[in-house]
Amino acid sequence: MNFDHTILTLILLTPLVGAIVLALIPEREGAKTHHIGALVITLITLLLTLHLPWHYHYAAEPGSFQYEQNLPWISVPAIRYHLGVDGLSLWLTVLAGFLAPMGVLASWRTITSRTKLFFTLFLLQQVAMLGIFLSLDLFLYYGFWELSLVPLTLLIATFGRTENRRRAAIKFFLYAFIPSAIMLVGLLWLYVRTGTFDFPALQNLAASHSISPNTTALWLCSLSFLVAFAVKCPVFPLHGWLCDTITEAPTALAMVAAGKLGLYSILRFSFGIFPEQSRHIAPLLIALGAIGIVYGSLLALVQTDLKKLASFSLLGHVSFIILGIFTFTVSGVDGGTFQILNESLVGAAFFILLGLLYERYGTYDIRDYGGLAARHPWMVTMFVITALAGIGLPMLSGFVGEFLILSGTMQSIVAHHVVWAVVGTTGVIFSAAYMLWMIQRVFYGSIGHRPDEVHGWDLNAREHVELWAFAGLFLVMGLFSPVWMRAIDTYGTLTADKPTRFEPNTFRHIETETYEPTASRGFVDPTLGAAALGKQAPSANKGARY
Amino acid sequence: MNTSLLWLIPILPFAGFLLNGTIGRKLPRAAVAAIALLATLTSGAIVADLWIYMKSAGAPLALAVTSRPWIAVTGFQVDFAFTVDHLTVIMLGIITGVGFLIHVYSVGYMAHEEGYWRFFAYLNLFMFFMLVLVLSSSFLLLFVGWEGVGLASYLLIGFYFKRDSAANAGKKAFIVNRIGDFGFLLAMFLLIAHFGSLSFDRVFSQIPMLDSTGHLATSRCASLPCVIGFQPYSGGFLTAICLLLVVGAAGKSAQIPLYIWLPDAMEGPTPVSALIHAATMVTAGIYMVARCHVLFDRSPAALTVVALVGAATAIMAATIGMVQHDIKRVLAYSTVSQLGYMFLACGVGAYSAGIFHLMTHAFFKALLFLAAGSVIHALSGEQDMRVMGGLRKRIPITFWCMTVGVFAIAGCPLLSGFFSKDEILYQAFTSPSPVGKLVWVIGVLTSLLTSFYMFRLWFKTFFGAPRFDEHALAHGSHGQAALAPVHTRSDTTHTMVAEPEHDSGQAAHSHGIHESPWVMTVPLMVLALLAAIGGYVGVPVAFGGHNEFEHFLDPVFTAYSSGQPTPEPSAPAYQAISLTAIAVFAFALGLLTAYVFYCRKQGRATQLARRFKPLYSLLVHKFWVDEIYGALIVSPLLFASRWVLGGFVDTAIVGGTASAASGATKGLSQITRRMQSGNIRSYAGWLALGAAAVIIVVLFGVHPFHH
Amino acid sequence: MQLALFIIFGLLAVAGALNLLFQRHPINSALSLIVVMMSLAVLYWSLGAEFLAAAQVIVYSGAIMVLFVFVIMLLNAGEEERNTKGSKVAYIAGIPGAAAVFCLLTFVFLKEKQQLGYAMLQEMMTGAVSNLTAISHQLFTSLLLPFEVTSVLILVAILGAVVLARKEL
Amino acid sequence: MVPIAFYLILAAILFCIGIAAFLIKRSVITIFMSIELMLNAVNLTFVAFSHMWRAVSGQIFVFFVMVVAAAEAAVGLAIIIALFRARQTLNVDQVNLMKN
Amino acid sequence: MPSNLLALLPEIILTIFGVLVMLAEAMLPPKRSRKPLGWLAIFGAMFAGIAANVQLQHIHAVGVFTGFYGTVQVDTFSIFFHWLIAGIVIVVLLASLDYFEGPVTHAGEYYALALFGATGMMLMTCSVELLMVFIGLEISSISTYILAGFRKGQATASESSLKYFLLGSFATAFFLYGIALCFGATGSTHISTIAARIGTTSAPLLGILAVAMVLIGLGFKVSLAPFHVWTPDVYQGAPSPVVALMSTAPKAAAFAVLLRFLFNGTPALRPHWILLIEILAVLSMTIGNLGALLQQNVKRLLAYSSIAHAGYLLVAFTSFHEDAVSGALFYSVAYAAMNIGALLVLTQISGYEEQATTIDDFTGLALKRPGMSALLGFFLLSLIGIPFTGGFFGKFYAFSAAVHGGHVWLAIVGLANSGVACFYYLRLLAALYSRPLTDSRDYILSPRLTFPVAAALAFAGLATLILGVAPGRVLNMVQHATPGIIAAPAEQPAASSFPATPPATNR
Repeated sequence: MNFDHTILTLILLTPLVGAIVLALIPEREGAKTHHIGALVITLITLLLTLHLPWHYHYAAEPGSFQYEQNLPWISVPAIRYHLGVDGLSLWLTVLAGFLAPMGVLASWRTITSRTKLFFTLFLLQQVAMLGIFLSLDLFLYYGFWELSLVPLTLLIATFGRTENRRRAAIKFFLYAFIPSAIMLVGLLWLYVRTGTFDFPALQNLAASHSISPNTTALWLCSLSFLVAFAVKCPVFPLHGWLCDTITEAPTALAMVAAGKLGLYSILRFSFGIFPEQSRHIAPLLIALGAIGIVYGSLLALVQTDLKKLASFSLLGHVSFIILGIFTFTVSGVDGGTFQILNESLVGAAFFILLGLLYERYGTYDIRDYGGLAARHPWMVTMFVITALAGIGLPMLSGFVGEFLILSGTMQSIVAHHVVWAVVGTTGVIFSAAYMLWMIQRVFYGSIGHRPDEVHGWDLNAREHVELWAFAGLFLVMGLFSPVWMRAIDTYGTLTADKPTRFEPNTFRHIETETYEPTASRGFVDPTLGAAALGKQAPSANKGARY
Repeated sequence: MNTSLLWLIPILPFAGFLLNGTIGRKLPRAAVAAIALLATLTSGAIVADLWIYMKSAGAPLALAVTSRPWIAVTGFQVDFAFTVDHLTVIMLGIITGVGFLIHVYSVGYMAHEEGYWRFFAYLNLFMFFMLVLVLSSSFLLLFVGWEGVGLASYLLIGFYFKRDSAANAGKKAFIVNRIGDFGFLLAMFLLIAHFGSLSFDRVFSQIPMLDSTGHLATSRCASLPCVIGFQPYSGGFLTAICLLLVVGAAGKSAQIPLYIWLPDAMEGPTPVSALIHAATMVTAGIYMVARCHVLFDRSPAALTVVALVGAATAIMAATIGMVQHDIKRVLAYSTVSQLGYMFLACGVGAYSAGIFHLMTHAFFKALLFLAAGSVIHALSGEQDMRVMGGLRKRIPITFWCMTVGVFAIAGCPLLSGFFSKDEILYQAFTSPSPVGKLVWVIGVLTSLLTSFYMFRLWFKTFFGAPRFDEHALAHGSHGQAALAPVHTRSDTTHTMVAEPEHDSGQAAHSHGIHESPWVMTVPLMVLALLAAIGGYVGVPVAFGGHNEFEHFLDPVFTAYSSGQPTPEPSAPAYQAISLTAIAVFAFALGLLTAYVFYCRKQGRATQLARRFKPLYSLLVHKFWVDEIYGALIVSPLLFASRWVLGGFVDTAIVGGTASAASGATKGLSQITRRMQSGNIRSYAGWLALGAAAVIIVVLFGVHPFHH
Repeated sequence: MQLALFIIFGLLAVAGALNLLFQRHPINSALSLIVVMMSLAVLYWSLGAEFLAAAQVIVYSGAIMVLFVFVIMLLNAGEEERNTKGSKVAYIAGIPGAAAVFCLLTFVFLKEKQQLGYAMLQEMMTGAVSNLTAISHQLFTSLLLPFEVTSVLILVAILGAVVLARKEL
Repeated sequence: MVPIAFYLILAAILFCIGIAAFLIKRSVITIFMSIELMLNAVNLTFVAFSHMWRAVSGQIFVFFVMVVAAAEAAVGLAIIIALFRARQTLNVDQVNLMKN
Repeated sequence: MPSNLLALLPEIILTIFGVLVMLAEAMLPPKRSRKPLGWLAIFGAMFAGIAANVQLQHIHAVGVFTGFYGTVQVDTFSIFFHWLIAGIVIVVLLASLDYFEGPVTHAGEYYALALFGATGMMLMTCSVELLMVFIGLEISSISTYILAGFRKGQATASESSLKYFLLGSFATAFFLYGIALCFGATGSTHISTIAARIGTTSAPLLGILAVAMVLIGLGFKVSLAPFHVWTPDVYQGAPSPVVALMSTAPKAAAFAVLLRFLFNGTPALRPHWILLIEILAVLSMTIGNLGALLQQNVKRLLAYSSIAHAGYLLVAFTSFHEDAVSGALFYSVAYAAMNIGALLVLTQISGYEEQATTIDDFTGLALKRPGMSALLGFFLLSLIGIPFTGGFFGKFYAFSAAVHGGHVWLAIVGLANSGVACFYYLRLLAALYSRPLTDSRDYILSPRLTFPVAAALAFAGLATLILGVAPGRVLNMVQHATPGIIAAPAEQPAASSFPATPPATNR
């Protein structure tokens, strides 16, 4: 049976129907009905998402969308139910599909009351996330974008850990909603100018500079988009919500709270609709990214609360990606996109591990811990693997992304890129410092007072399954990155600038006028990598596209 | 030679790691050891086969094997690819050979440790990464090994994770290494930016084609060096790349200013110190510099820096080594010092001399560490030389092996260290490097100091009256017997000052001082043999040898040269002889002084120390480098993070703007609510005012866009 | 004649209005309001709206104001208390607002004075009967609906008065 | 010959006095009276314009305003009575249970 | 059917049913349940809706038609509002059936007044003669004045009623003044005549002044800042179903009048009123949201929110395209659905005695009444403007109209405001869903969910959902309703200026 034309709708519908069904099943005290139901639904969704890379035509024209579904929804304004997948969203969709069952598993023991509410909202969150990745109609996208706030807010308010939960929920919502509301103005303006919400159409208009002759308005419009996305990421000075949200959110939600949605949106919409504006603002974002890396890592270094540490670490990772994608080099964009996958996985695994600690000892305060390694050899193993993936140890997934990002920064033609590449690279040091220090304080040395009082257990079978899945992915993604890169690169090459050459001794790049596919030029050689990614090596006249 | 066998070389240890790491806990110790040993031995065998093949006539200069791509984006690609040339073969030999011996040694040494499986798993993991490091055919894969050995080192240093000091040392090693990696990474980014690739071959082959402005000559004149007026490019961005690589090498090879982690790394079990922190991993930096000689040759400035850093490290570590009391620490500083030597050699362009010293050093330093481990083992964990002495008779095998090692490192003629060190000094003296003479002087001085502190160690440990309390030790042994597996057990908070002794709980050893079992002594003896004769592969021409070692490496170091073969420095033979005489003199002087201070007139050293108290204190405290780093970098960084970033930026600016905005909104909200006083008359007041305002707006406020 | 009527009764109306403003007892205010209404009736007449003048006297002064006075009596409303906590806003914002409204209205009227023309008594005196005819004609043709719908309004008012004034248990 | 504007201004004066009375008076009944005053002012305006346009529809309007005023008076006074029953006061300053 | 009768068919039906209810009330013995009267009223409203449908058929047949000498005009616009008002009345009455069972004895009058009020509102929407508008406005206003004070047991009821009445009459005086000036400027009170003459009158300032005064009066009715002051107090004191009614239906009717007056009557003066509209919109949004921000009382909170929503709706007025009108119409439907829904759910969970008044009283309610809480959450989200709810599309259309009209900054201010607004909605929402900080309050005697209430809630909820997911039908409807409203501003003959005064025969 050929699913190709309905698969995306199926992917969206499965969790939605699941949420409705779960909402209708009565809740019984102590029963795991909803857990199991949610697990089944999320697993089905995962399987459906796996269909995408399986049948994806990697050799298709770059920039084209596959599995498209394009139905009219509202005639005036012209809003369509337009879904599609390209190299950028392909793996992100799978990622969203993968994280959901993991989230359910992570909530298995922690969520004992009000399970119906929890899982219903959790699945709605899943719908929103998938919808964001799949929508090709700006309006539809915006719908999912805003919708994604609601379940998270409610869940934080309901399941938040401390008395602060209500405030944290509202803070999260406000931080995300206000910029999004401004973005809606940008969206409306775009619609009024162009008469369409269709992303491919808008992209084409943008490419031919025919959205609007009013450059100032275009600028402001692009800013309205960017700011909304940047807050969601979050980009360095806009991260005020992150700590509280992460601290309060249950594990399953902390896993999805930050990062991918905003980053994807920047890649898709900021870059797609405002290519020039994005390039103009790139120096700022590169600087913020580099600063964010250092900032997040340094603050993670001095935290005593594990969740806060995790949230600043998240900030650092997200900043890495911001740095990468705004270089507009193939390496940077590819690496950044790859890093979104990695960052989400690492973050998720990290939150799961922290959740396990909390389950056992009831505290996130590092000072209460110590010397757990002997008691939980498997847990410490997983912690170390996750930490290593996070700090970019080669052969694990984190390295590929970080390396490409930083090398892309060095190749970028943006001003001061060398400085920011250096600053960003220091993140390598600091991230190692905070991760290892954290592990040392929690697991090494003498037994801390909290483990002294409570006797926790090592991983059980469910946790093993869950964590080994992550560990396996870290390794596989670290070793076989081209599997992922095949798809991502089709997006990256379209988005990135022309190859550049480094002007010796001046540390400046000069955009090359023409492109010569010879190895002797000291710049990007497109024959490299192309074959490895299963692509036709671009012919000389086509090469100018990037 | 089936080249696909190359894959097996690193993969076998990796398989060992996976096996031991996952199911090792359930396996009996013998099985664990067998897996680890077998993995190492098999790859060792393949290496041996490879060596024979490479030595044979008609073998290609380099074997290359490529698998699937690892990282690939359009315009940039790194494959899983190995290249074996002569340099690699030597490194492979050292790693698998010494590595295997140390594995064997560890079987005895770690016999009763709780984390036995863990230890061997880590050791195999280390082997894997180290082999990848030397086998790789690109910077990036080299970096994989580079980081990987750092990881293994981290895990092994922190093997006794119950001890804060061990955990700290592991963390410190990793982080300091990361600082080095920071440089390495930046160097790679620059390489990509300039050469579009990280493959050694692609990068190095482009370098000779850089014209004087740093642009690549066009492909049409690929053999441009012949073109008249072609000025080869040097310096410039190549210097930047080289210096960044040096930062990386300094981190891994414990050079100034990043050497601080190595002495602390002695917190790990002794075999780890021998393997990782003496013989193999720490030499990765030297290997890398040698590997990148094409780059360095184009950057005299970078080479000078390398030479100076090496020289400074050599002498500084040597001075510190003179006054240490912990036997392993002396060896650690000695390692740093010797690494400085190798660096120095590379800095003056004598790469093969550096590699030669690397090899001999691997032999004798591994030997020294293992022997020291044997001593410590004998003394049930005692590491302080002040309470040793007179062990010569009690542990004869260890003593004799140690003696070979000490003489070798001190540069006793006819032992391996003599040849390699002599070669370095000779090359330094004759090199065209502007700092050649200077580093030669420093080298000789260092050689003197090396001789002194090694013999100091020798005398203090093995000669004179025993200063230890045998009963106390025996008791201690018993006392520790109860606590022997302590460091891996969870139900106690006991921490130990010294390295917790391993098998001291055994009845067989409860009598106190004892020689080690054969699994430990056999590797010692093998290494002693190697330390003694290892130098003969590189006997210089001046002494009637053929300097086979250098010729073996020649294809590596002359590859990618710009076509004009550098003329062999044809120094007269007498110069070589006299330089050697000076070196020998330095050795003898060191030996004599040590003899005087520590054997003949004991207490003299203490007097001296008292007389030059500030100097002594400076040395004992290792120039206060750790403290200076702590005060200048770590504390300010933490302080700034906590208070400036965390307190000010995050709370006041990031959170503050938000709370200010919300505060302002709430203030406005209060005002709005105040308007709502509940009184009809005031409401009417607002209405009236509003009415007036509306009328004014409508009458006079014509919209600017609509008129 | 016209001007005299305007001045006399205009002043009277303003005086009555001001008296309403300054009297403390509601009954006095009510009486002042009646004065205003009477004066306005005269002005209506002077503008040619005889029917309205009559209606003003009958409906307003006669019916509505009686209702007011009745309620004042019913509730036994005394003098206003001056000491209750008043509203500052009413004085700070309201009075200037009212003054501004007045100034603006006056400004407009004066500005448009020429366009608005003049009122002439004589003309109206002659067409009195036709005026009433016109009113009734319009009321029962083009403005029939409002006339009818007013019944609903009155129904609502009655219903409301009943609902509100009924004593609830 | 009086300018229509004068009538209008007179109406405006009365209207604004009505507003002022609403603002200043404390008795609910008086306040209600001030509304009647305002309506009367509007009526004068209507009549003046009606005169100006020679159109009787303005006068009819006034007629309807009177009716509406009567209806309002009925309801309003009923409300006042209800208030008085509930609160025993006619002072608006004391009718401020609900605020902010 | 005679066209006069047809033109007023819904109003006539409502009046008849109102009278029937009124008479029946008097005949029923005091202790008897008044529910049948309520049902009677509901059927009346239904018939009115059907009558509007009949009108629509007639329009399809013969086009727009007028009745009673052109005082009322039946077009798709008025039919749309007839439906809306009828729908609102039906839903509110459904919810009131049980509410007024207990404390109030003469509930029949409530139903009658609701029907009469609806009559007035419908008249407002279909009248093209300002006199008719005025009378319709008065009918609806007087009904709501009375309804606001219907819960006489409470001390706040009469205060609410009085405030509404006094201030409402005050504003009516302004509205009337506006009509007078309009009459003065054009010599007519008929919208089409006004439209034809006002742009070319020789006394333009009068017309401008008239617009200002009319805006003041109507601004009060739709509670635009700064004429909003009555809103919180009145809503707080009035019974919840009445609040549901008067926060939606009269407002919709007043907006309809405003649309007719501004877009159909005085488009020529658009340069003069457009700035005012912008200012009023911004002020309403801002003041409404600021007032609600720290509000603890839930009904007051919704009152302030209704001020803000009036501001959002007004944003659509800044454009002079058809989408402005359709945006405004859509918004009024969406707002009606979600606001009535929210208020009805609040009534349900706070009890008919309305004991739970502050946000804290609702803390953790989701535990006890998950369904109701979810529903309230849905309405709140719609009020915030989360996609896939009616509120989102409402805002979307309103703001897209503004952007279309070139008022991007207004859209920005508006959406920033909606960002601020979500704070207070969320406070309520988060309170519902967060675990109670202290012991839960048990004194809230939530009434049982009866069928009529359930039906009303389902109706509101479905409407909100459908408006958010498949707004196509309604959108189609409002787009059909617009063409009659927008008059081309430059239609009048520019050459001959219409004189302010007709030529005096003997001046």
